[in-house]
Amino acid sequence: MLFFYSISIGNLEKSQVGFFTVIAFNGVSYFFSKEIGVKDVNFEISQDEFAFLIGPTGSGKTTIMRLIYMDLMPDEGFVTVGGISSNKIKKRKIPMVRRKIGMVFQDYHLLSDRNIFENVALPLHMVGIRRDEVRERVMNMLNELNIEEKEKKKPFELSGGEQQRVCIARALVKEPEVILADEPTGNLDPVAAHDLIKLLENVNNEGTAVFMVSHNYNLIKNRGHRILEIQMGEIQNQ
Amino acid sequence: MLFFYSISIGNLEKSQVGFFTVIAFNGVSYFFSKEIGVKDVNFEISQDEFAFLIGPTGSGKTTIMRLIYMDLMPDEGFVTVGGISSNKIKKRKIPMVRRKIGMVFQDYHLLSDRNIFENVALPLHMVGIRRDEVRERVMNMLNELNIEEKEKKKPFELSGGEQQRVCIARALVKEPEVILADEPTGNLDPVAAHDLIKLLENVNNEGTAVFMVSHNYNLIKNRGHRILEIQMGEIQNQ
Amino acid sequence: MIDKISFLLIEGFRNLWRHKLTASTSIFSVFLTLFLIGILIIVGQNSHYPIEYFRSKYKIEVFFKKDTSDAQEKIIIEKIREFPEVRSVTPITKKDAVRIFKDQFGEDVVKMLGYNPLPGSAVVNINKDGFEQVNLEPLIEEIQSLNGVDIVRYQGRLISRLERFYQMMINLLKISTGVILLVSIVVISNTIKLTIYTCRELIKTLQLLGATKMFIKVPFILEGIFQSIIGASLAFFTIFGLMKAGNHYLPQLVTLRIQLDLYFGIGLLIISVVIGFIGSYRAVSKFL
Amino acid sequence: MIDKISFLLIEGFRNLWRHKLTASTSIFSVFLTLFLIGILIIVGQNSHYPIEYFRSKYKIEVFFKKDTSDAQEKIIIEKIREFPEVRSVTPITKKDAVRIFKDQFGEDVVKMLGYNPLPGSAVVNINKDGFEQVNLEPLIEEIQSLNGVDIVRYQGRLISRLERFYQMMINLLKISTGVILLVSIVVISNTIKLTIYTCRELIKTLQLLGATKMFIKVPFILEGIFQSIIGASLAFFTIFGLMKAGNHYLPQLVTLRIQLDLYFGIGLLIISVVIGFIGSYRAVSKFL
Ligand SMILES: Nc1ncnc2c1ncn2[C@@H]1O[C@H](COP(=O)(O)OP(=O)(O)OP(=O)(O)O)[C@@H](O)[C@H]1O
Ligand SMILES: Nc1ncnc2c1ncn2[C@@H]1O[C@H](COP(=O)(O)OP(=O)(O)OP(=O)(O)O)[C@@H](O)[C@H]1O
Ligand SMILES: [Mg+2]
Ligand SMILES: [Mg+2]
Repeated sequence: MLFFYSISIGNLEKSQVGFFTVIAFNGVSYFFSKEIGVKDVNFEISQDEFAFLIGPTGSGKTTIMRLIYMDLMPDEGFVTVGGISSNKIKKRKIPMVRRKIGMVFQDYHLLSDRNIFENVALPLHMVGIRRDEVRERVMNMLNELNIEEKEKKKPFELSGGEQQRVCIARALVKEPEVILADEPTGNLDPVAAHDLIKLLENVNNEGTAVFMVSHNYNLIKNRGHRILEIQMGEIQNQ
Repeated sequence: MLFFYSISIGNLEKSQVGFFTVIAFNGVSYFFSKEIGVKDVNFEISQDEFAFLIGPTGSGKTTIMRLIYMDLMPDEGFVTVGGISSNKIKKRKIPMVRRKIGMVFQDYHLLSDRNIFENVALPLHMVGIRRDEVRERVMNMLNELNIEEKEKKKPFELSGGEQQRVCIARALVKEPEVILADEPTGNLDPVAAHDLIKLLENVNNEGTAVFMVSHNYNLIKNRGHRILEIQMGEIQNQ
Repeated sequence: MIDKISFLLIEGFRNLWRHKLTASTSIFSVFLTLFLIGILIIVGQNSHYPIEYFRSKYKIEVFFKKDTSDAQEKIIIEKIREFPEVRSVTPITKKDAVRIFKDQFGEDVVKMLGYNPLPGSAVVNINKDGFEQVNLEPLIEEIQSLNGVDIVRYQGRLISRLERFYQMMINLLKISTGVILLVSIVVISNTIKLTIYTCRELIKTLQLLGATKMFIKVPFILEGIFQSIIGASLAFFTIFGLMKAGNHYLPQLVTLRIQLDLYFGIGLLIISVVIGFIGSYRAVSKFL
Repeated sequence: MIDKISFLLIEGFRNLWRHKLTASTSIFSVFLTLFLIGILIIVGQNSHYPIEYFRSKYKIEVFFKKDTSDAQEKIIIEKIREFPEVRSVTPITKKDAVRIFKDQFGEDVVKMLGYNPLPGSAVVNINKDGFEQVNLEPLIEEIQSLNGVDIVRYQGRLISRLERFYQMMINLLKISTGVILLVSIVVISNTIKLTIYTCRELIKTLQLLGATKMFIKVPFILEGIFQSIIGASLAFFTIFGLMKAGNHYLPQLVTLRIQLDLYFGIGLLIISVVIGFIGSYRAVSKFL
C-alpha cells in the first residue's frame, strides 16, 4: 500500500517505561469478536514525543485510542498510561487516568445541551478550578482555534469543522500530559488542518506528548515525526 | 488562497432550467444571524453533471446542502430541485423532494437503534418496495462499498470510515435523481476515498447528478469535474 | 401499499424491543394506573353491599287507630305491601301488643284494666336494593294518609343521614376514578412523550430521508398502543388473581363479593387502547 | 472544593432549564401524584366526622330494678358517668316514665292501677371521639353488673356493624394512600429515569472526559430533587386553594371541615424530597 510507510525515530529502551514513557502497549490484544479488533500491539510513546498513527479505515486506530483512555480493557497484555497500568487499576480510578489525557474524539462527543464555552470549560470544572481562571483559560483556547465568536452557540449551530475545533479546544484547555487526537482534521480544510498541526507541534514543544490518528498522509509526511502504521489490527514495521 | 480555485465546465443556459437542470439556485440568501449564512447564491447543476463544492470550514457548504434538501428555506431567492421550487412547495410535499435526493450527511445521521441493513433499507421501505427486492438491492449496495459483513451490526459497532460508507450506501440504494454528499471522504483513508470517487463517477455515468462537498483538493483535482468554490457564504468566480 | 403497511406494523412491534427500557417504563405506568382504576371499579361495584345491609335494618312502625278491627288492619297492610319501596310487612295485632307489653313490663295490661288499651301496629321493612338513594319521606306520608293509620314512626334522621353519607361515598368514588383516569392518561402520555423524546434524533433523520408524517407516526402510535395493551393485560390478570385470593380470605361477615366479568376486561382493554393512542399520538405530534 | 460544589449546585439548577421538556414532565407527574396523596390525606383527616355523627346517636337504655329508689338510681347514674366511653347520662325517673307512657298510650297508668308499675331508667350517650373503634360490649357488661340495674338495652348489632364498616373504610383509605404513594415513587422514578435516559450520551461523554461518578450524579440528583420540590409546591398550593374554596361551598349539613396545617406542607415537602432523591439516584445509577 503506497500511502502508508512508517518512520521510526524513537530510540527508547524498555527500561525507560514509567519515567520517560507516557504510553506503553505491552502485547495488547482486544477483540470485539473473533478476527475483529487489535492483536499483539507493542509500542511506546515517550513524554515529549509527537507520533502519528496511520492505517486504512477499520484497521483498529480508534480501538487503540480507546484502549489508551481505558474505555476498553485489553483481553491480553496491558496498557500503561502515565505510570498507571490497565491490569492493576481499580475501576473508580479510571477518571484519574482520563484527566491526564486530552482527547479529541473522532465523533466529537460534544454535549448538545451546553454552549461552546461550557463544553470547553467542563474538564476544568471537573478538577475544581476557580471560575475566573476557567474563563480566562477557555477564552484563550477558543481564540487560539479561531472560534471565540462561537462562545455562546450550541454545538448544533456550528459547522462540522467548527465542532471539530471545539473538541480540540476541550482537549487542550486542561493542559494534559498527553494529547490523543483521533482524525482531528477530517472536517478541516487544508489551511485549518495545517494550522492545527502547527498548534499541536507548539504544545508538543512545551513538553506534552501528542499521539494523532490521521488519514491525510500529505499533511503529516516530511515533518520529522514518528509514524506508526496499523493494518488489520496489527502494528506494522515499527 | 492557494488550495482553492475553480474550473467551470458547465455551459448551460438559463432556458434549460426545469428540464436539464436538476438543481438551481436563484439569488438565494439564508442567514442564521446577520453576517452568518450564505448570500446571493446563483448556480445550476444539470441532470448528468458531477460537481464539487469546495471552501474553508464554516464557509457555508453544509448550508447550501441543507437548502437543496429543503431543511432550510431561503430568506431570499429560491432553490429549484427536480422542477420543484422552494417558494412554491407545500410543507407536506417536502418529503417528495427528499426522496429524489440521495444524501450523505456530514454527521452521518444513522439510526442507532437499527442495524446496518435496516438503516440502508429504510429509504426503500419508505417508497413501499417489496421485501425481497429490498434485500437484494441493499446487499448489492453493501457489497459495492465493502461493508457487507457488517450487515447485522449496529452503527456504534462500526469504525468512523465504515459508518461513513453506510451513509453513502443509504444514499445510493434508492437510485436517486441526484446525489448530495457532504464531505463523504473525511473519515476514509486515501484508497477508500479514491474508490468512492470512482463509484460516484460510475453512478454519474449512468445518468445521476452528483454534487459533493470536499476539503481534499488533491482528491478532486484533475478529474475534469466542475468545482464550485465558496468563501464566507458567497460562491466565487464560478 | 401492502408492503408498506406490513413494514409499518412490524416496525411498531420492533420498536417495543428496540426501546426496551423506555417501553417497559411505559408499560409499567400503564399497568399501575389501570390496576388502580380496576380496583376502584371493583370497589364501586361492591359499594352497594354495606348500604344494602343497613337498608335491611330500616324499620317503619305503623300504629293503627284504636277502633280499627283486625280485618281492617289486614286490608291496610295489604295496601302498604303494594308500595315499591316496601319489602315486607310484619303485622302486630292488638293481641300481639298485649304479649309484647307483658314481656317488657311484666304486667298483663288486659287483666289489670279489663280491656285492651293497646292499638294494633305493623313493622314495614324496606327494599334493600334497586334504589340509588332511598328517600322515605314520601312513603311515610302516603302511609300516614291511609285510612285507619294513627301514627307512623321511623328512624327518620338516622336513615336520611346514612343515605346521604352513602351517596357522598359513591360520589367520592366516582370523582376519584375520574381523576385517576385523567391522571393516568396524562402520566402515560407523558411517559410515551419521553419515550419518543429519546427518539427525536431518529425522527429528524427519518424526516431528512424523506419519510412522510404518517410513515414516522404510525410505528410510534402502534408502539404506544401495544405498550398500553400489554400494561392493561398485566393489570387485568393481577386484579383477577387478587380477586380470586380475596374471595377466599375476605371475612364472610362483610359479605363482600367481587363481580368481575368479560365487560370489565373489555373495558380495561378499550381504555388502554384509547390511552395508548391518545398518549402516543399527542407525543409524536409534538416532534413533527 | 468550594468551586466544585458551587459548580455542581448551579449545574443542578441549570439542568432544569436545559431539560425543560423532560423536567416539566417529571414536575407534572410529581404534582399529580402528590396532589392525589394530599387529597387522600385530607379525606383521611376528615373521615372521623361521619362516624362521630353516628356515635352521637348511639344510645344505651338502662332500666333499674323496680325496688330501687330515686336516690339509689342517682348513685348508679353517677357510677355510669365515670366510664370513659360515656359522654352523658340522662336520667328518666319513675315519674318521667309515667308521663312518657301517657304520651304514648293516652292512659294514666298510675290512676288506673293505683300504683306506678314502671321502673326508672337512664339514657346513656356515648363519647363521639377519641376512640378508633368503640366496642360497647364490655361497657354494657359492666353497667349490667352494677347493683340495682335490671336490663340494659342498646342497638347492639347496628352499632357494631357501623363501627366495623367505618374501620373498613379507614383501612381502605390507608391502603389506598400507601398504594398510591408507592405508585407515585415508581412512576416518578421512572419519569426521572427516562429524563436521564435522554442524557445517556451526555453521561458517556462526561465519563470519557474523566468525570468521577459523584461529579456526574450530583447534578442529576439535585435536578430530580428540585423537580420534586417544584411539583410538591404546586400540589400544596392547589390543595390549599381547593380547600379554601371547598370550605366556602361544602354543604354545611355534612359538617366537613378541612384541617390543613404546616405539618401537612412539611410532610409533602419531605415526601417530595425523598421521592426526588430515590427516583433520581436509582435512575442515574442505572447508567453509571
Ligand atoms: N463496539 C464495537 N463492536 C464490534 N466491532 C467494533 C466495535 N467498534 C469497532 N469495531 C470494529 O473493529 C474494527 C476496528 O475499528 P476502529 O474503530 O478501531 O477502526 P479505525 O481504524 O478507527 O477506522 P476509521 O479510520 O474508519 O475510524 C472495525 O472493523 C470495526 O467494525
Ligand atoms: N443552526 C445554526 N445556527 C447558527 N449558525 C449556524 C448554524 N449552522 C451553521 N451555522 C453557521 O453558519 C456558518 C456556515 O456553516 P456551514 O455548516 O454551512 O459550514 P461548512 O462550510 O459546512 O463548514 P465545514 O466544512 O466546517 O462543515 C458557520 O459559521 C456556522 O457556524
Ligand atoms: Mg476510527
Ligand atoms: Mg459542513
